[in-house]
Amino acid sequence: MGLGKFLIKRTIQGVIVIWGVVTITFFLRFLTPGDPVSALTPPDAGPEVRERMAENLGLNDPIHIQYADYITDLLMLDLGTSMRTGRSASIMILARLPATLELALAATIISMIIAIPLGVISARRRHQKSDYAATMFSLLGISTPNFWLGIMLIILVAVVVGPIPTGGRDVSFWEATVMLFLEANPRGFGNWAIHIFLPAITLGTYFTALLTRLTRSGMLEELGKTYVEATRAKGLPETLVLYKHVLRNTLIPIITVLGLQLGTLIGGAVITEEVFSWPGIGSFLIQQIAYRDWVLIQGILIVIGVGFVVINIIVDAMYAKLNPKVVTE
Amino acid sequence: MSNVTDILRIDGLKTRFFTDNGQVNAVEDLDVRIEDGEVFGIVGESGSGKSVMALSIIDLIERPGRITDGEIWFRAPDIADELVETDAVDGDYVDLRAMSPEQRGLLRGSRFSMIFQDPMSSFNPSITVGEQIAEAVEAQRRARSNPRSLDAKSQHYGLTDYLLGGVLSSKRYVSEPSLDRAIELLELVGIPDPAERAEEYPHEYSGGMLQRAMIAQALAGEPDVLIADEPTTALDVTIQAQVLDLLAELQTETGMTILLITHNLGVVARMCDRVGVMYAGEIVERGTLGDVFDNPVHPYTQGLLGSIPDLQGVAERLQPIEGNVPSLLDHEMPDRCYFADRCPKAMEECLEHPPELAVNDRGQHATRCYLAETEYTAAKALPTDYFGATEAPAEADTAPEEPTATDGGDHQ
Amino acid sequence: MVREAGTDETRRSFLKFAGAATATAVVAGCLGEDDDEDDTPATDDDEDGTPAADEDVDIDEVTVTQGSVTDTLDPIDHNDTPTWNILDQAYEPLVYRDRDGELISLVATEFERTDDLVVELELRDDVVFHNGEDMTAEDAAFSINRTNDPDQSQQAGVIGAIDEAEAVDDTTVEITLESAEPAIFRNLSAFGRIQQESWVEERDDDELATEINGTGPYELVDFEEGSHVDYERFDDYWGDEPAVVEARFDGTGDDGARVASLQGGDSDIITDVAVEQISEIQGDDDVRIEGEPSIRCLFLVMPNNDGPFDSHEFRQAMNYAVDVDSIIESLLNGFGEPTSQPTLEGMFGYNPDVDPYPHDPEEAESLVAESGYEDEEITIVTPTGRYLADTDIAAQCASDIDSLDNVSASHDEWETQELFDVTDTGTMEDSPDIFLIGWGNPTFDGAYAMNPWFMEGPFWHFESEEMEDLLTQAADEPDEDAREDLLMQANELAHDEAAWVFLNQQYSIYGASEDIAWEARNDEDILLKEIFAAE
Amino acid sequence: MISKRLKQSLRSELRTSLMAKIGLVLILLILIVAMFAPFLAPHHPTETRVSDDPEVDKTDLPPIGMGYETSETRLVDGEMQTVETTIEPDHSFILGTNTLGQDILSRLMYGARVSVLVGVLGALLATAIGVPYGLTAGYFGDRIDDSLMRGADMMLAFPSLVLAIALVGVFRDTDFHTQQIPDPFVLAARHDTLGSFVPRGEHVAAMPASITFPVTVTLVVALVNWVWFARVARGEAMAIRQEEYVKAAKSVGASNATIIRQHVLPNSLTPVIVLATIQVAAIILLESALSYLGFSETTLTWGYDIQQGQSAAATYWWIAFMPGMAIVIAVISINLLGDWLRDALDPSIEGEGGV
Repeated sequence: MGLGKFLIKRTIQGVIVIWGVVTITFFLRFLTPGDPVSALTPPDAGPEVRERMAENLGLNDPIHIQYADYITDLLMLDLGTSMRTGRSASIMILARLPATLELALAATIISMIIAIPLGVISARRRHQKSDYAATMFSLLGISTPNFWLGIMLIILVAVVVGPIPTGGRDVSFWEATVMLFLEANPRGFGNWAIHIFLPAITLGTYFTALLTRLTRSGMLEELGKTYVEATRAKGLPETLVLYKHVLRNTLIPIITVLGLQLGTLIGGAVITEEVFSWPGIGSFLIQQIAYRDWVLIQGILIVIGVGFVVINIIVDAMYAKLNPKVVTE
Repeated sequence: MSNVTDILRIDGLKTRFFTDNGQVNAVEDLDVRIEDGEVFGIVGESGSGKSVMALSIIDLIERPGRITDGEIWFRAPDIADELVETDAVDGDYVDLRAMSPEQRGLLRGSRFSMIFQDPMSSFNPSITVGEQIAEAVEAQRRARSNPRSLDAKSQHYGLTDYLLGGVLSSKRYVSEPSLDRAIELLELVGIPDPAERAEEYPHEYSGGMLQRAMIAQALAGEPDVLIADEPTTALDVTIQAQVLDLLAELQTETGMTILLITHNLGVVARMCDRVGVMYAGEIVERGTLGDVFDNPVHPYTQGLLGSIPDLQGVAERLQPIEGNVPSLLDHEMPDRCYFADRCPKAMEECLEHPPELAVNDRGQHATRCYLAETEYTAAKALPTDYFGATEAPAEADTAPEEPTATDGGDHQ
Repeated sequence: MVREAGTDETRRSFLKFAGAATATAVVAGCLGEDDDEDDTPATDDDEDGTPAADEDVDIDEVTVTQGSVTDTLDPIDHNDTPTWNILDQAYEPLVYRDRDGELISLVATEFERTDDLVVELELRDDVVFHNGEDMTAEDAAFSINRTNDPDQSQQAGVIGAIDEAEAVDDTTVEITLESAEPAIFRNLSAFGRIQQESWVEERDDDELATEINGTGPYELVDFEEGSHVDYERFDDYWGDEPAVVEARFDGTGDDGARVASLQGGDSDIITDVAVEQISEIQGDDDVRIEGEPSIRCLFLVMPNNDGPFDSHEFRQAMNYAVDVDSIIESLLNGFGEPTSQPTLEGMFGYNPDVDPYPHDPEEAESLVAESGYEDEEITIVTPTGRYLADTDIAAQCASDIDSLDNVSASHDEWETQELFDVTDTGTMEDSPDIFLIGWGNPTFDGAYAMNPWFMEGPFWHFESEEMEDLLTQAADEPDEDAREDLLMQANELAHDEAAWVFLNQQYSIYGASEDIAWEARNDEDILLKEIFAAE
Repeated sequence: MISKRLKQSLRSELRTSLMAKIGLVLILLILIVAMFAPFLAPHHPTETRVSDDPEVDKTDLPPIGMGYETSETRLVDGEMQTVETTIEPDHSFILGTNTLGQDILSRLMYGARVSVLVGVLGALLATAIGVPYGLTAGYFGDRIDDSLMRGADMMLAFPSLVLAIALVGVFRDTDFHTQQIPDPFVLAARHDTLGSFVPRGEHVAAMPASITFPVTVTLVVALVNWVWFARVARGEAMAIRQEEYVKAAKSVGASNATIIRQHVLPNSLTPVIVLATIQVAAIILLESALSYLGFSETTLTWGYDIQQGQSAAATYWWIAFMPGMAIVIAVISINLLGDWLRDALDPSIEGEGGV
């Protein structure tokens, strides 16, 4: 089976899961006690207004028609109309997406920069002080609620560094880039970095700890394999032995675990955004839950669910690329 | 000490593993000399320290293991010139143990290389075979392109270079000439269509082919000493002979020294000039093939050989020897002949650890057994339950492994 | 040095507030009077208070950080203070209030009642929209009608009993009313923001929610949803050119983060400073507290449709049980005043003869016993993060009531929106049995404090014929004095009937940079045009 | 079900691992505290101490040993006054008090009850849903497996916190959102007129008569996490159905249900137990996140207390710090316990990744 064929198979599976995600969210609306008409109309609206609204929303149609309409709309990337603001849900959600992506990416990058070397060192110096320290760190990291960590970091930074902004995003990465290249103004980037730093650390901690753990145990397992000795025996520099051979092979299974754990990252983003007033899709979700705007809630769930599935397909593709057995067997 | 044709002299080598359960004396006070250009066989049960000895020579002992004592003198006049005036030099010989880890690292591949038992697990599964062999070539090419400096660290290739190599092809470790050389080597070891096979991954190879590739990889640095650790154990019987023939052929061509580690006496008989028999971390008997095989002195050697009907056979099982594989835990190694508890000829003398004793005047044949000097008499024999009575409790407590009466061709 | 920032200032503003009814305005800052050149807040000789303003200096950029940032820029699509604070800069009402709550002209130069059910407003002729086109009376009429349309507006219920607005000529708007609606101009000082008819009609909901075309002194530069709204000065503004050139409104939900953002120099004004953070700000030389008694009071609503709150004695007992002074002293660090009636001191209809209920648990217990509702379990529902220390206050009220021997009480925290959703349905049954709410009264008129709660309508939570009579009479009473007397009677009745548990008057507490001269208003508005550089 | 060998390896693992010992001791401690909170808590957990009399007012007291100097701004007669004060801890409030003057230690002890209850019940419920599901899929394999596990994959597409928030959003308007669970100790103490049966009777009698149990949250955490159990159970069932004894049972005509009950289920329990342990930690974290966000509607949980302390965190750090530490300690000790069980029950992964 070639890589292409593998990906096609995986994509078909992905589409099925996405269909499931969409269907689950569609029926979620029927579980909610409040009806959308009451949410959309003023309290003193008469029955004819309500009837008109229900008609407009297609709520009088039989459920399979509603479902078909819903799917058709989704295929045209239309997530519906916000119950509270009457605006296009797609546009509102899309506006929040970059902030979340920025945060998640920053957290992932920070995690990888810290966790992989830490895991490598920890495995190399097994049962030494640095190993115990790294192990303690990762145990703490996976056991700390990140919203609390965020609050504590805010206090800590205020005490150590003095008052620095700890909320909001101020500028987007895109704006900062534009400022840098068009106006030769690095201030935007400085601002961006200051604002994203604490949220990214907060969000990244669990991931860092998990990745350190996985890297450590994966490295230990991998280091015990004969090919490592063989690679050393042929005189390859230790750096290459560790990184080109051992770490690479360690990361192959880790990648799939991380793909699944991305959910944790997105879930973590929701609460991190809430702590740091980060204007992303997560704080938006919490806000919409408060407003009970089910169209937006459904839209956000679909975007997150689909994003998760797509990312996992990409992860699988990476896995297939790194692990020759998948494709050839 | 005067034999100038020795390429390797090992004196009093001790390699220990410091585990949670205690100290394991994997190699215990081992002395051996290996002559330039010979094929030296090491035989013994698994767990006798054969592989650890090999890894000690090539300096691949990993934590929690450590070489705690001993000297490994390696004949290398060019290195000796460079290290002159230090303790590490004795004439044309250098003491590997006295060299820095970096310096020792440089000897891997170029002076020593190694063939492992299971080719499938000795290749990295996610990198093509060609690339892995080319790495070996490249390592030696880079080492040589530097004027033979022992200070060369990591061959000037660090993590940054590796990371850049992901982007810039000029920064890649393996160069085109090395890849070409890898294909030549594959051809040399008799792999058909070497250029195509070089692009394949280990799991696409058969076992025999992969072992050939392993040999090709080991030859990449044109080593002085090739350590072959059970090179045929994992292979089909029919393939074993081919691989052994290939090794013998290559040895004749290049004149390299081969240290052949095996539990298979047939292989030893077929390949080796001289033999050492290992038991519990030490060589209990050594000599020429004829000395040891025709005139074994040590009861352990005798036991091993007892089951061989035909020395020309390739796949022979060792005769089961009664008793447990010895514990190598330090606190369970009493100061006596380690074999005494399993020895059918155990005597009172055996309660004292025997030194190496010459069997005859030619000086080649020696054994760590009092029987070299004394005749066995039933009068001095220890009672049969002597060890069972005194050491049973200790044995019951440890020995988590299955008690095995045999060693042996456990991979067949 | 112990900083006594704003002590005199605060006292003065407080007194000023208290004296508003008798119109002893100390402040010069009357906004937007036709001939008024002086938009400054009070010149202040107290070096620790609001810094003196230097009006000739431009301020490059001002950032205002509130608890949240809006998700719509359509003025009719919300009714929420942080959103108003953002839109105030760009969308103007026809009339406005000065710092004492007196009505002043803005876009409308004159406004009067021409008939019982008709009012007329005369508009300026030099007002330009941000897109460069002239404003007409048609636009103003359209905007009022749009706000009054329940199909699209969330403010249809609060703008008042308007039938229709009509442009009489280019500069005159005539509004026909459905009832007398004495507070109509007050309502127009908050609602009916002027938009351009043609501009609105060309746009769909998404565009209306993300674009601005108003007549205000600031035009929209950028709206990053969930993050911030950026403004710059509108060059063709009809009024005086304000000092602030560019401004940003952003939102940070966490109280501590807002303070950090002020201290870190990210923000120049922050809203809703938590009581615990006040000393932090006061201790920092670069920033200061701007505190102002607000037009909002907190109370516990007890719908009297059902037991135990249908009992007059039980309701009174609740008032005796809650120790408002302790709440103010301990939870609010003194930032609050006890209240005795729905209307705040200084507002029209306030009855000075009514005193707050004293804290008297024994009296409370005996009243509970008298009511016949002994050993009731009640749960006080509170919104979260909506008002200063709201959950703490609710928890303490519950604790006070729980300490009575014959009632047990706890509190329950609901999402603010969740609570609002069930309390504005017009049916008491939908509401929790007892809940905390804060009611702001930008009209400064006792009718607005009581009518929504005591007469049938979305917020109706207290049924009393006597009360309804009083309020109906007041609504139809053209004579000011007579009307004031009726409202005072209504206030006294509300107190005696213990319609609510009367808690505290809320303070608006802001943090501000010492670089700007800006003084908090009591109506919770923040106007960029009132910000100047500190001298 | 617990074989002698299992006990032995649990014991030996416990003997050699300091971390396992620490974990076990902490877990026992937390369980004891949660169970006997009315006896152990020094104060009533929700009793407030708010007063305009500074003598009576006990709000914002620091933990013992943490007295400090600060300035406090108050409004007195309309004037802001900033005074330097020294804040002294009070010895009857070991971990200090919050903004309402409630004793933090007592609140933590009562908070442990909710965390333990939700954690354990949630994990049990998730096991009850996930294990049969996974066993069915794994045992029957093929089509059934495919369709069942594809369904499970769909659940996995939602991050647990996101799904939990959405589900709480759905279910919170129902009547069973929270449930009052009477506290038997307190009730006993209150009816114990002689004061002889319940130790510290008066103290216990004054404690809350019931605790609020977040039903919705418990259901939701189980609904969010059952998939992991399904995956593990499926893997085990797939392996076990290949075993000889299963084939033998089949050949003598045992029904599928019997085989699953008698062979597959008991033999797949080990990894399920390890997973369940670790899931308790995950659920405690999830519960704390939900109550931090205000979705749990109980006001006596660690997550809620963090949220309450957040706005004052810069000044009164301990209010938010203490409950967070409680969560960290609880979760760490459960993770240590999980590591211990895994190392002991599944020697194939001994020493890898564990502490």
